[in-house]
Amino acid sequence: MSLAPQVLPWAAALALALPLLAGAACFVVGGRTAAALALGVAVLSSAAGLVLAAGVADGGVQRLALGGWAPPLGIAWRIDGVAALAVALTGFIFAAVLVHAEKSLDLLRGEGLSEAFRPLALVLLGGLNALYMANDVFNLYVTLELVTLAAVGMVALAGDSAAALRYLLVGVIGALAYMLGCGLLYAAFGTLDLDLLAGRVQPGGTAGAALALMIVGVMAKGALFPLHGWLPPAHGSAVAPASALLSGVVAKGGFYVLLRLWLDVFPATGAAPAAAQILGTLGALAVLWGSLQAIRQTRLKVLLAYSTVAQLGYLMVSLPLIATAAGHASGLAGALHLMASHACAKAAMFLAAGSLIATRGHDCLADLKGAAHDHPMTAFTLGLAGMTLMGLPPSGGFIAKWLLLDASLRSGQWWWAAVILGGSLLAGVYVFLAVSWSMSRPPGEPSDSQPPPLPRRLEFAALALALVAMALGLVSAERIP
Amino acid sequence: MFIILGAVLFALGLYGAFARRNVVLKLVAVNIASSGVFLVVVSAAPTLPDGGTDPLPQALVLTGIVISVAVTAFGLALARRLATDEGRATLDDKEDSS
Amino acid sequence: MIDLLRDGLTILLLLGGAFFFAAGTIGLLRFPDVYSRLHALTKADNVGLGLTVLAFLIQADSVMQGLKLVLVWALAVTASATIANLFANLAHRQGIREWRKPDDTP
Amino acid sequence: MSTLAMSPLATTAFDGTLAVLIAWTAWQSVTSSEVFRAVVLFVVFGLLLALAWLRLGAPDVALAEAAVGAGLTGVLLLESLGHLRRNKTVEPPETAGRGRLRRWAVGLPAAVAGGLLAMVALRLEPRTPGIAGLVERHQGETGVGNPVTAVLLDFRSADTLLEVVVVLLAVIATYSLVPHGPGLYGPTVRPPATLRPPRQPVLIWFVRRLAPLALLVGAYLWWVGSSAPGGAFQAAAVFAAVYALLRVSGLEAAPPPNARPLRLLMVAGSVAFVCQGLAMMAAGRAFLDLPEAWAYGLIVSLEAVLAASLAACLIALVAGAPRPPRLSRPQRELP
Repeated sequence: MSLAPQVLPWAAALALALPLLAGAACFVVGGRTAAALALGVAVLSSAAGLVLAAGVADGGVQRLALGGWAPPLGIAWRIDGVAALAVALTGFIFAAVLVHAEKSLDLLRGEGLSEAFRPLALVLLGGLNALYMANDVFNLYVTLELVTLAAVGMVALAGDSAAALRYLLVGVIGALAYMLGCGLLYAAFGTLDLDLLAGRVQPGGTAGAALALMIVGVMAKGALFPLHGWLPPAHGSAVAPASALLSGVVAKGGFYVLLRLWLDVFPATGAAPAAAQILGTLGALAVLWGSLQAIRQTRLKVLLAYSTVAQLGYLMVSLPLIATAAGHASGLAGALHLMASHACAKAAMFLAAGSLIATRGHDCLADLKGAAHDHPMTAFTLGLAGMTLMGLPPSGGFIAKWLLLDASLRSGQWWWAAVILGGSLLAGVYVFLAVSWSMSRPPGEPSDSQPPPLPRRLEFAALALALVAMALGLVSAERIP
Repeated sequence: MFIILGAVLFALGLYGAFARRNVVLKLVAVNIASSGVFLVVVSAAPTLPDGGTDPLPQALVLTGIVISVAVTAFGLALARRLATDEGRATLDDKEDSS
Repeated sequence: MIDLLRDGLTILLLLGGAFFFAAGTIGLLRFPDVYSRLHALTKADNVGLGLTVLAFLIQADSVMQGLKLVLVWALAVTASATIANLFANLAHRQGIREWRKPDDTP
Repeated sequence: MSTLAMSPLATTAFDGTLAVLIAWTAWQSVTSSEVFRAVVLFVVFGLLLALAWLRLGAPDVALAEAAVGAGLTGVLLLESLGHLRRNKTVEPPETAGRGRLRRWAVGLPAAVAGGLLAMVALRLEPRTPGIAGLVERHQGETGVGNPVTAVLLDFRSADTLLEVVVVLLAVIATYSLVPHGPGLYGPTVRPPATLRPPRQPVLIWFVRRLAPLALLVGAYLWWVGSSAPGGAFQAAAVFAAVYALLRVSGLEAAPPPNARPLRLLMVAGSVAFVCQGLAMMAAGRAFLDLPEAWAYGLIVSLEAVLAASLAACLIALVAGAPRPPRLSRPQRELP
């Protein structure tokens, strides 16, 4: 199959433009029209991602000069396989979450909440798509700010202003560090374009300091250990569909930018091996600490939020593997696979939690008894997505961890393999905790209490995500250009 | 000279952002830190041969100023909401040690 | 010759302006109550500003530039008068009495 | 010009004094134990900083700093302080419970970070020149005389597009803070509180005369932005400042949050920007790629829409979040 040459630029531009325009429209009009529009745009955005992927498979990595000005004067987008699939997957997750949110938010608190959720979600989608395609460090800064502000707005929807404020402050300070790095890079090397920087950066204090600042900045934004403190309260207190987007997709944004810097600019500084070990160690601590905290939690959503901290740790553990020649290919594939499968699985679990909250009004683990009996499909979703978190075959998480293990053994760094295996064991414990409560029967059964009704579409939205997380176990990310 | 000033402002702002308890003051401190960053971004770039200032960092800083006012405005709206709901304008020590 | 004269005048006017600004600031710091401080601040500073603007006015290259300077002056003077009024009003409503020499009060 | 020129020594002395003053106001603002004082000092800090931008040869940034950084941020901060005061918020003194240990624990890393930054930035060796030469060479193709505007609205318009969306997003997020009763668009959501200050005849006289003049200045900033320092953002900040003045003098009510025309105006900037980009694609060019013959007209008209739309957004931000419907208490968060 071969695409007409104009199709790819249109798909890329629409992936940004449609969500932004629809977000603006949903700020002006509400009601059913807006709901349909939001859902339609999420689906279209996903389709645009597939078109981009087809284009990349066809003609290799594409660079689009925005405004017709090529870098270094202008800004370019770079659309590679990863960016294209990220656009496609993000659109799909947003679609599922929007289906869920339209019902669950209104069950929770009446009509107003879903109307406020829509514009925020759509602008967030546009920002994320721009983030995936951006190839300019400062353009990345602006998209990161857009994404952060939308994400903070979503946290605030639940009424927990303190958690939102903490997120906002950490995000702003991270952004400052990142922007400082951009300024230093431009002053020294005369460009902000990632491709050009890759060719121009030379080892030295300036490049090292600039990248250190930028990495600390994105670590704060992406809740990478030890700058993760804001995440559990924010994701734990947000309304469930918002948590699904934040934990599933937004949390990966920081690491995505880190990975771009890592792959393009970092090798030229000569500091990669040392930095890799430091970041990997932090990642290992995140895996341990996040998992242990998750096990201690008494509320389902907070448990899931801590699990996100741990799963983001695996991504950092992949860095020392990617930094070696032997482990590069499978380490990178493993990290990408983990991002994709965790995005779907965690979104599914938060939506499932949202379904339970919508009927029961709370998510205390101890009081979830009988949930599996009342809502078997939701409990099944939790279990299915949990398999990905644990890395059990044949889930997407299994392939990801397999690739990471492979990379650590190939590069002769067995200790990272130990971290990955240990983390999976701990993940097994907290997923078991989450699922087992719902499986256990409430005492004094069987009673004549009618299970509270749960709209079908809530259950299906979550299940669809969990199934995709599972299906990702059937494909391999190694062939993505 | 202005590079040093920028670094001083960055340090002061960072200090304030963590040491202050009142959210409004935290936001003031963050704004001071961003001013410092902006100063460094513009004055670290080499001067042009004709003695002028590179327009690109200026454009970046303009973008940064507008984004920072937007973020500050939303942060203040959150602070007002916090005050209305909970009657406080501070983040607890334990909570903000992120 | 004309240039020299003009520059000399500018320097004189600037020095005069600086004097009035300094006087206003000393008044702000040393006067005993809100009202007299406001008086020092607005009156002396407005004269200082007027002299400074005049100093620049005779250096102006074009009529437009001169007009802008006059506009700056007019805005600053009205704004400071308005603000002085606001402050004094507020102080008055809060019941702050004007300062009197200690021996004046019975 | 005249024979009076600043000697290098005088400039250094001036810059040094300015830098010390700026650092001092910042220090005072960060350490003052009184909230109001800290905020006022921050505004003074911003105005001094605008002078520093002029000294750095960045008049566009100076204007933005004065109008947006100091002016608008100051208005927002003071508005919020007023709100907190009216709500009788508990304000513990800023120094209470702060041990010396903690101050050092925060201060020392901050100082080290600043020191390292200064070291790196001062020793920075430019390896490759920036793009100023390229900007100069291609500026003619944009029809815009101000290089900063050319960068913002043509060469790097993708950044500016997203930046306009960020401002809109701040309004969307702020409006979504209203505790949701019968819908964000329901007629019962009340506008933000209107200030009812005691009537001040002198202030009102002044504001009535200043407002038209300030509107003129805003329009001038928009118009001049294409060839000299200025532009849509600075103009919008001036418009918003006019609104803030009308608000404190009790002449203007808060904008109704449900008014559809107002919301349309707020989104107009982002929508026009995106649509312009797409229209260029429809004409067979790249996204946001302006044709040379049209560039000037397109940029100036887009800036006009942006100025109006951003002004509406900033005004909404100054007024703050809408209030919940009467009688419905803010509902507590569910787990």
